[in-house]
Amino acid sequence: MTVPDPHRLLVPVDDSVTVRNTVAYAIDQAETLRRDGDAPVELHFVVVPGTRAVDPDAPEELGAATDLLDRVAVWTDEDFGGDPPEGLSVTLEVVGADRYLFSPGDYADVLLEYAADRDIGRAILDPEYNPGGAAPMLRPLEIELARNGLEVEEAPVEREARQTVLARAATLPKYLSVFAASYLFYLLLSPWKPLDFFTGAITATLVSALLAPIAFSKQPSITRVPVQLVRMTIYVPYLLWQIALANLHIAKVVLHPSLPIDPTVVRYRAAVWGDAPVTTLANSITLTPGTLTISVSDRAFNVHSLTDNSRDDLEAGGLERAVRFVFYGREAAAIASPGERDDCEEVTYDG
Amino acid sequence: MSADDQPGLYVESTIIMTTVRVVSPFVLTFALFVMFHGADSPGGGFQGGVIAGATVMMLAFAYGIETTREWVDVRVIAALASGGVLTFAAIGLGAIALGGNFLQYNEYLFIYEEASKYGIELVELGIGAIVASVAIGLFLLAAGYGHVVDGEGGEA
Amino acid sequence: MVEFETALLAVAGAFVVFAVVALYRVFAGPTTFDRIIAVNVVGTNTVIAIALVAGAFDQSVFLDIALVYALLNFLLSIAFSKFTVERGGVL
Amino acid sequence: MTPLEWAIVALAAVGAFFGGVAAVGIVRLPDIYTRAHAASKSDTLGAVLALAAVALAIQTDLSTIKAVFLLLFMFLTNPTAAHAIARAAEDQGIRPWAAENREGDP
Repeated sequence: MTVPDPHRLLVPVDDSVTVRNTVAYAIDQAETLRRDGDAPVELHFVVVPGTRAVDPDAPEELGAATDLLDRVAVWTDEDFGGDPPEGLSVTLEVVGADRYLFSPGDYADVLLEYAADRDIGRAILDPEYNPGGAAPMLRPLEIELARNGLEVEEAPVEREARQTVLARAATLPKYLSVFAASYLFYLLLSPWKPLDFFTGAITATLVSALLAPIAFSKQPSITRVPVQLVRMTIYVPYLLWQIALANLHIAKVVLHPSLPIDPTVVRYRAAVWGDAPVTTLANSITLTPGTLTISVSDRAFNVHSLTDNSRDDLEAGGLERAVRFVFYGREAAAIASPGERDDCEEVTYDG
Repeated sequence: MSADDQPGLYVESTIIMTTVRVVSPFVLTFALFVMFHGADSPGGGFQGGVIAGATVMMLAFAYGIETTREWVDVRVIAALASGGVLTFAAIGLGAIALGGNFLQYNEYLFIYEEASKYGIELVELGIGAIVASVAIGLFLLAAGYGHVVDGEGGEA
Repeated sequence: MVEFETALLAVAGAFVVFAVVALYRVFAGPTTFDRIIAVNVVGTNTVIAIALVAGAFDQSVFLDIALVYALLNFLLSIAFSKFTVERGGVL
Repeated sequence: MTPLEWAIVALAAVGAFFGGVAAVGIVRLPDIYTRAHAASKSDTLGAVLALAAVALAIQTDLSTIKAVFLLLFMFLTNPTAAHAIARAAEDQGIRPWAAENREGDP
């Protein structure tokens, strides 16, 4: 066995959200190496297919692997602006398809074998690399690879996260309402000794000073909030009734011997706006018949429904109407149902 | 680097944020309640401090670590921790100054008939401040592993 | 009077049994998400069991513990959703 | 037993039933999203009923309020927790189980 060559790069790829950036980074690194030194640079993109590659559905797994490599090939063409330059070669390969892989150690073995065969001295890892699916892979894999003399590097690709403002401008109504809520809560908890009124005041002051800028997204309005609270008390019994129905439904489905479920995901554009209504509606949906809010972006809810008739309930829009009633009043409740508005569509996950 | 398409943008969940926003004032109130009622219920400074720390962690998980780091000033954390130690030391050593043992609360009885109780509460509050600030500090430190720490937060 | 408290304790015991049943999912997985949702159920059942014991023995201090446990349970879930989603990102 | 105590025991028993449904659902249902249904709905109702029983049962002055707070807290946070986990699963690209692959999955 010859000495591992740091001019030969191993890049295990997987269908992750950062794979494109990792490929770009690896190509960037290879380019730098080629320009700086005179040694030929080799870039190896390898796919390790999932654990069931020798199973009956192996063709599918291998198909996904070669698909990914095709995409990587397109990306390399893109980044090099055509074929790779002189002195730099790109290899695309599927490895380890002939065996069962369970632990990160197994993946490391496959990669190390490949690296040893070709005298590869350096590996670039995608921070989101996780071909096994469930178990966290990256850290153990890094350690395994490094222990066997490979120079390991994590591609510095960060997943961008849109941050939300935490503290907003705090105003007197905000401070007062947080103070009042906190003080009331404290007194309800405490045994009403004289000291409690004093410590409660300290507590409420501290809490409102710290959290008043956070607790509200909008300015609380003296006139609107009580009305909404009253409407909320009308809404709660309705919601409880729906929850009771939901649970009988779930109990029937879950305890039925044949488990009659037909889950689908529905993308549902609800006619509610603002944090509080959206959250109320989303959690209400989660609590009621056979539906579960998976994600919310802008106004679109991704709702997972367990059975057919729960989907119909969602389209009938009873809950949405109720939430609109709570937050916007009675006139707002009387709008077309999501089914009539054509605001529900089934999400299909293709292959 | 020529990657045009960024990895899927991660947006914090409205649902989680709103729930945390509504719940957090009550949780912090409860934390302080536990701190003040250490003498006659399970709880006290340590538990209350941990719950207070958990409030900040909850905000961090809902709104993102970086946002919370900006909100929580390192100096506030440092002030809380040292203030807690100072309170604890002052009450404890004050008793010695009055001729008793360390933290012997009944030495304070001459001030006010329930002074020993207030002494205990103050000490609990001090312990709570220490625990909360250490919990938050450790959390932010652990969450920031691998990030460049900018500014001069080192002396905290 | 004795009967009623025993009944509450029995229900608490039932919730503990359900928690143990849910532990099967923690063990079996297959994904981390399945485990966490099962841990969440175990936590909820624990909170209920503590509360029921508090009701049976008329010990309000147990309710404080249940409250803290419920808080930690919630914290676990949202912390987990963060930790898996943002590898290479904010955490 | 007094009628009140009967009511308490009945509430707790129905709560236990739904707690049991949640546990069975967690074990029987095929994928993370369907399991989240069981965890969010049945367990929340089980918790609410059982805690309502506790609120009625407990005698000490203000402890009833504490139990009610616990109930509200669970009511608010349980669906959010289920949402958080389901959202993380979706973000990580876990596909929902569909009725077509009933044979293939355990």
